[in-house]
Amino acid sequence: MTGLRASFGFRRPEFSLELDLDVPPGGVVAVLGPNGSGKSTLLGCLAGLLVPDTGTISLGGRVLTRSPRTHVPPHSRGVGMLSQDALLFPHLSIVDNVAFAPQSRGVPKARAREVARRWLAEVDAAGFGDRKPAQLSGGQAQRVALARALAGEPDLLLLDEPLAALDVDAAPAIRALLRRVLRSAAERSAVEGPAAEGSAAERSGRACVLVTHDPLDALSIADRVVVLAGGRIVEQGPTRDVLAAPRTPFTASIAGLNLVAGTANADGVRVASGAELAGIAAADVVPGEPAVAVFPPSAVAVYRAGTSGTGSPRNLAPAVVGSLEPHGAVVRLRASGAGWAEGVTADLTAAAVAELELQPGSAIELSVKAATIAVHPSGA
Amino acid sequence: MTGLRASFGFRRPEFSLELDLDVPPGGVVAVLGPNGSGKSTLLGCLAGLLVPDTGTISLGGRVLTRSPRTHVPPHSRGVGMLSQDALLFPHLSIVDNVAFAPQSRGVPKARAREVARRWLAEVDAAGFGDRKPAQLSGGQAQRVALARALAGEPDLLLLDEPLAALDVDAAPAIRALLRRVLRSAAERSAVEGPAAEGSAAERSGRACVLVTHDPLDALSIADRVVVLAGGRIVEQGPTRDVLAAPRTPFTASIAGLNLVAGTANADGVRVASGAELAGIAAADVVPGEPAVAVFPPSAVAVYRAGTSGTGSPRNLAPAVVGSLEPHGAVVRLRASGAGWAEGVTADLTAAAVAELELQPGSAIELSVKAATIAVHPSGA
Amino acid sequence: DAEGAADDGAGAPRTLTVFAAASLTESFGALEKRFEAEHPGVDVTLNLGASSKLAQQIDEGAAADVFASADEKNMEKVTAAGRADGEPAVFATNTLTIAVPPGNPKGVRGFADLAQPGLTLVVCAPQVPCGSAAETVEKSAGVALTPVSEEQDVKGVLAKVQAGEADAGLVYVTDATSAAGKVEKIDFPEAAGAVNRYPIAVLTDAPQADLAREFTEFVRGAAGTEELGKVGFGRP
Amino acid sequence: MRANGRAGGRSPSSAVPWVLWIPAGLGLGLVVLPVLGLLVRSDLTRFPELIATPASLNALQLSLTTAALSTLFSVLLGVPLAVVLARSRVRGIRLLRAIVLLPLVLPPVVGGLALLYLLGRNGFLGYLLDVTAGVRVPFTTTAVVIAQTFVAMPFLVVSLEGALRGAGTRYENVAATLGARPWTVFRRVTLPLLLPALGSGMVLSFARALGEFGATITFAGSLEGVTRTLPLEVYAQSESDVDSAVALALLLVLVAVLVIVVARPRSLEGAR
Amino acid sequence: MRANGRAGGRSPSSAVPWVLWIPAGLGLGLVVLPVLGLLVRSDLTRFPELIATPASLNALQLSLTTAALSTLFSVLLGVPLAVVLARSRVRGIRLLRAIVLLPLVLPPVVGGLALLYLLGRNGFLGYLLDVTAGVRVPFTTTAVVIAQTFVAMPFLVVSLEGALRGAGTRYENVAATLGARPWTVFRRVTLPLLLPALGSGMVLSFARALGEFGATITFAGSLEGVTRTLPLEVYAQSESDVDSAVALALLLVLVAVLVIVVARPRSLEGAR
Ligand SMILES: Nc1ncnc2c1ncn2[C@@H]1O[C@H](COP(=O)(O)OP(=O)(O)OP(=O)(O)O)[C@@H](O)[C@H]1O
Ligand SMILES: Nc1ncnc2c1ncn2[C@@H]1O[C@H](COP(=O)(O)OP(=O)(O)OP(=O)(O)O)[C@@H](O)[C@H]1O
Ligand SMILES: [Mg+2]
Ligand SMILES: [Mg+2]
Repeated sequence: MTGLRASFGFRRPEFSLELDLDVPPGGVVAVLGPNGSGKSTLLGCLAGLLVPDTGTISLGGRVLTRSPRTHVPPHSRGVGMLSQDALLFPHLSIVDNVAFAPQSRGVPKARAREVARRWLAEVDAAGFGDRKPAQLSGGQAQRVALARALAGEPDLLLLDEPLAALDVDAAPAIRALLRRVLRSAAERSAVEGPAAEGSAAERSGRACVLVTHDPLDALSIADRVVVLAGGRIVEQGPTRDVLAAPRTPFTASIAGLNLVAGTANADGVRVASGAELAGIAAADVVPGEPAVAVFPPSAVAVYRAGTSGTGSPRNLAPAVVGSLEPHGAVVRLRASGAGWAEGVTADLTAAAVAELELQPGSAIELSVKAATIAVHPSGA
Repeated sequence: MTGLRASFGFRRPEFSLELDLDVPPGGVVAVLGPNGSGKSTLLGCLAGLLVPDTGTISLGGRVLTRSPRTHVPPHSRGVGMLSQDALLFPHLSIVDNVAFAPQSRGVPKARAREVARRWLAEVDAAGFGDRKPAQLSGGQAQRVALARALAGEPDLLLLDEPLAALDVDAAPAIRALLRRVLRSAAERSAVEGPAAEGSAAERSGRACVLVTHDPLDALSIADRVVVLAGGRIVEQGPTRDVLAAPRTPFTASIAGLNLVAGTANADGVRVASGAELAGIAAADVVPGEPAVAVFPPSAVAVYRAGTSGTGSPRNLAPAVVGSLEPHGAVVRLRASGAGWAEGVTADLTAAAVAELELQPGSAIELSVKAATIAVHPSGA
Repeated sequence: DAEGAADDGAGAPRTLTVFAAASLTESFGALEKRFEAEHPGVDVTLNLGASSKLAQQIDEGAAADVFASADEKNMEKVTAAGRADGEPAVFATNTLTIAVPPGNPKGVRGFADLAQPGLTLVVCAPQVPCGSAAETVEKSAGVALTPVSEEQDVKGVLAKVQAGEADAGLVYVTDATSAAGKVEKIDFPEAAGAVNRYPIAVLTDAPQADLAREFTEFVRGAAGTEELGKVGFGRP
Repeated sequence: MRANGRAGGRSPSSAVPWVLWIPAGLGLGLVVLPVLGLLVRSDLTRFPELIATPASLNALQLSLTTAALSTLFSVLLGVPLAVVLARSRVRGIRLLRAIVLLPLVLPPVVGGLALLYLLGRNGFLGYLLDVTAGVRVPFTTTAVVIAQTFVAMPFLVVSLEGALRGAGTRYENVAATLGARPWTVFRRVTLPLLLPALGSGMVLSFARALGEFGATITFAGSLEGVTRTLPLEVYAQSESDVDSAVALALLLVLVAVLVIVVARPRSLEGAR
Repeated sequence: MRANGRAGGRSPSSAVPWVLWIPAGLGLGLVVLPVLGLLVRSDLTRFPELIATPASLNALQLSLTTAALSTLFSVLLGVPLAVVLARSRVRGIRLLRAIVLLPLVLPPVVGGLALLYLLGRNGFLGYLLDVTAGVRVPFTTTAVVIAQTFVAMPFLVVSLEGALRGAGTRYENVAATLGARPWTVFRRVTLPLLLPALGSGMVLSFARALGEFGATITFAGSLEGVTRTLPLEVYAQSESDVDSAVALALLLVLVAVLVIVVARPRSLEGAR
């Protein structure tokens, strides 16, 4: 088995998608990207609902699409998809919705219903089996749709924001379920120990492409991350690496980190305006080449303008408070200013905000210790 | 103006909703609650799409519903709603979708389109004006639907998970927009200073009920929080108070805090199994009455079983690693065990997890300093 | 009332409305043209349909001038309702004939042959004139017919013979004449026992009573004889 | 759909703009008043006697049987045809769509003639049937069913096709990604979602078949108990006795409405 | 809906199960073969001469005008009626729904009779009109339009009602929460979303009106240039010459299909 290999182009009047994507059997790739970056379009092409204009898609060595001639229809691809809308069949009961996939594979009705009830129990929707989809709440419908997609036990599972409408209690449970179902047996045993039990399908090593806006999903379910922007892959790699050392502002804001792009110099990064930001350069940084400086909001100290003194932090910049937003236990301040200070975020305690009497518009100074700044070569 | 006063009951065969809810003019109430707790049903009743079986709903002193006779139809309630599905009119262009509400109020077409384009720009969807809804991505459609609901400039705005499908860059921007639009002029000027500019409608002090699963939305947009469970209000109050001192496990898990329920005693809380958890009791805790102990995951230290020693932390309990999940920069460990340790979460660094060689199933000991534990009287 | 109101002498167009049985379509069409040629400024409008329907329409107050019926029964309905001005006059007769497909595949020679087994026969329903005539002949000739279809009108019978679907059909001479070349006509003596008579009458409410009388005379006169004779009608 | 009828417990009566009641009332009047007029004019006391003749009852029974059969055939042939026309992307499908409209517009008598030319003894299909199987179609009850199907099926096809286009293909796409073959998709998704439209379409084609006159008499003839359906009987009666014709017609209407109202399953009402 | 036609650039040809092609082909054959047979049997070279008579052209023009008018009236009265029937929760609406089916089943001749009984000089509405306004309806072009509307409107109503029930009310609810009054909702949401079904319904009622014979000849008579529409002309022609009747019928069919295919706006195709 070679898993999924996709390399294709798909064009719309104002949008084009062009990418190379490999997912090994048992691998889970998270696709991140801003709204409209082409994530759903990608899934549509993989599922066979859209026909790429160029390129090839193959799964387990079998060619699914080779433009312009070969196009295996969706139902014989072995690809299952959970789309962004739940789209439960309105005329079937919940249990029959979920039993639809096994029945389509030829499982007899009674047996398929059994399977369906098991999946419903997995997503904590066992109680709704006999209702019609119109009688469910948004989150309940979402869970049922996920159960339906999983019950298909496809070789390649495509999930488009499976956790978007779920409540905070349900989300971790579903996340755990996905992890259990998706991770290959080999990998799972290392994490969960020999106690882990799973059906044959769970051990089959199916590949999965997971679209999400939540870095937590990516971190906890996926092995690899692909970041799309404008229909192109702008970043990819093992999940932790990408989120720890993001090279695009989008990935950085997903990971909650600050990211300042510029040109590498001996000491760190020089941004377009000429300002410099000192940091610790990674081994592969070449002075003169594009590079990014990455640092967490918690590493950014804030002073009222003119009160920063001269201490150990080497990076200092004047700025203005742009916005203040509660962020968990802390308050996240977004600065606007010149040079590298533009758009930098800092996490402060509420007490600090009160003490410094910070308000949007307040003049401040940002200070970041160079030791907390990592400099990476930048992709673009 | 008296804002929204609602006190009604709505029954379905297997579900009933029964609540009292007041929202002052300019007030924003966040409604939290598990899937299926009745949040959308509540909005439906307020919007006039569902007819309560008992009770009264009034807005600005005007009776909207007094069961069983009075029922002001949705279109003359002055209530606008963004439902969980975007439901953009498929036959209208994006700009006409947004212009629909002003046009319904009698604004001439050209002017309504202008208004629409302004709102589209606000939600960063200005570029799509001439497309049809079928040509948008999920998140784009969601933003347009929000713009459409806002363009109606209703006296009472009902938003059902307005940010669910948005990407990480868009969400803070939209959150800021909502804050700007929703907060009353008085309150806003205190936060954003005199520089804040806003249209007449923005200053009008409209009331808003916001359904969300994200505590960040609640914290950053709402003044008050209402927590629904099974169709009843189980908790309510000013947002920060509720999230800082949650009294139900659901609210606690929203806020990311640990919550242990039991009976108050002199020193803290005694749980059902007899185990005790020492903490700092709030003034209104009565020994012998139900109480909850609340503490953040970061306050929980983890040791391999038998290695905890005897230091200052007074609360110690044996447990087993249930799950390990990356959670932002840290790893969140969920313990299973007896007494108060059951279900408690602890945030650890990845380094600590590696060093302690923690895996699901590893035997551990949890330790929590009593000083970090707050004890509140519990609602139920 | 706009219908035929003469405002300035002979030049003004006048409309004469004639309700005529459908079987008169061809002959009355020709008569219409000739009458119009002789009466400049007169427009004859034909309303063609089943006699029963026309009688009904007259009964419901249709503003017609002349009614030419294909049978006396329907004319009686009109006279009984007091809608006819004076006694109706019979202006044409019609008799039954046998129509067979070209070449007469079943070799039909007379009425009795219609009862032969294996012959597909089509007749009119007893409710319509050609059907009641057929019934009369059947009784008087003592032959029991077993048609596969009792059609609503002669055209139905003719269509099936023409299509070769029926081996024989009982139709009127006039119909067989107008379909000459597509069907063959086999006259039989028993037909004389059931002659169908076409009466014509001016109606009481006729907007153009004078013109109507002129038209009836025209139909009963030489022109009528000529045109009606062309398609096979007999004279009373 | 989940959001389709969010209405759970009680939902408010959907607001029909009151201005619409005016044209709606006029439309209803156009339909009801003539029928009322008919009732007023007819001598209701004579009804039983007029109706309970063997000829009428025969005709009624024949009409119901043949109309039911031709509705069945319309469904069996028309549903697939509608699906193909609405969903297939084969070249020339637009032309086919126009062709299906033909029998809608063809005067029924000419339609009957066309059938006669095709299936009659001298027609090319009829000749084949006669020679190979000894089957002759005209003047049989089969001919009635064929004639009725010919005129009624297009009503079903056109109304279904409209519904199919309006519904879009998203549920069908979902079913395909769940591994359902086209046939399964058709049977378990397309068809059930089409039920309300199928209900309307069946009513239309049943009604059209039941009222069919011209094509039937031209192609099948009119023989009591074999091919003389109720409309043919009504027509024949109207030659001699208008009152009994009207009585018969009202009987037809009554029976038809009963059949439609009673037999129409709830599932076809769209009240999901 | 957003997800309605996710297909953007190219989407694969929707999979029609191949088994469906068999009944679909049969259905198409049932429709096409008879018409082909008709074409084969008729002498095409004589067509122009047969058709280009003043009588035929008059009839054609009259047919197109009256059918267009009655389609218009069917829409004006039938759309509101369908909306009221599908959306209103007034008691007794089920009965009204059954009543609308009446003209569908009434043999057209009896329908014509009913109209005559109502609007004729002796009918209660006809008498009123005659006495108060001096208007006599029967035997006028107006009568043709009324007869055609009477038989054609129910087709529109039934097919629209099915579509309305299938579509549900969620977009209408959204519009209401945006402050749109019922009339605005109807005009800007209900109606546009109904367009594909309205397209089918209009085709059906136009076709039915164009082919209408029985009710017209009974109620309006058959006066050349005034009430003799093409089907009536076909009937009249068939008295003397079946061939020219067939030619005329084919003309009718051709014109109708052209009108329907050409005039049917894209917006009614459901290709949103
Ligand atoms: N049917 C369509 N026709 C034309 N353009 C479309 C269509 N569907 C989507 N688009 C456009 O294509 C681009 C990619 O859309 P896609 O749905 O793949 O985005 P996405 O990454 O899934 O976004 P989201 O996070 O909002 O769901 C967007 O710019 C969108 O506007
Ligand atoms: N139309 C309906 N008929 C019957 N029950 C319904 C209907 N709609 C919702 N329910 C049930 O009513 C309860 C409340 O549903 P509601 O949609 O208000 O939940 P919610 O709080 O909005 O949930 P979510 O967060 O999943 O959107 C649920 O248990 C749901 O299953
Ligand atoms: Mg998407
Ligand atoms: Mg909800």
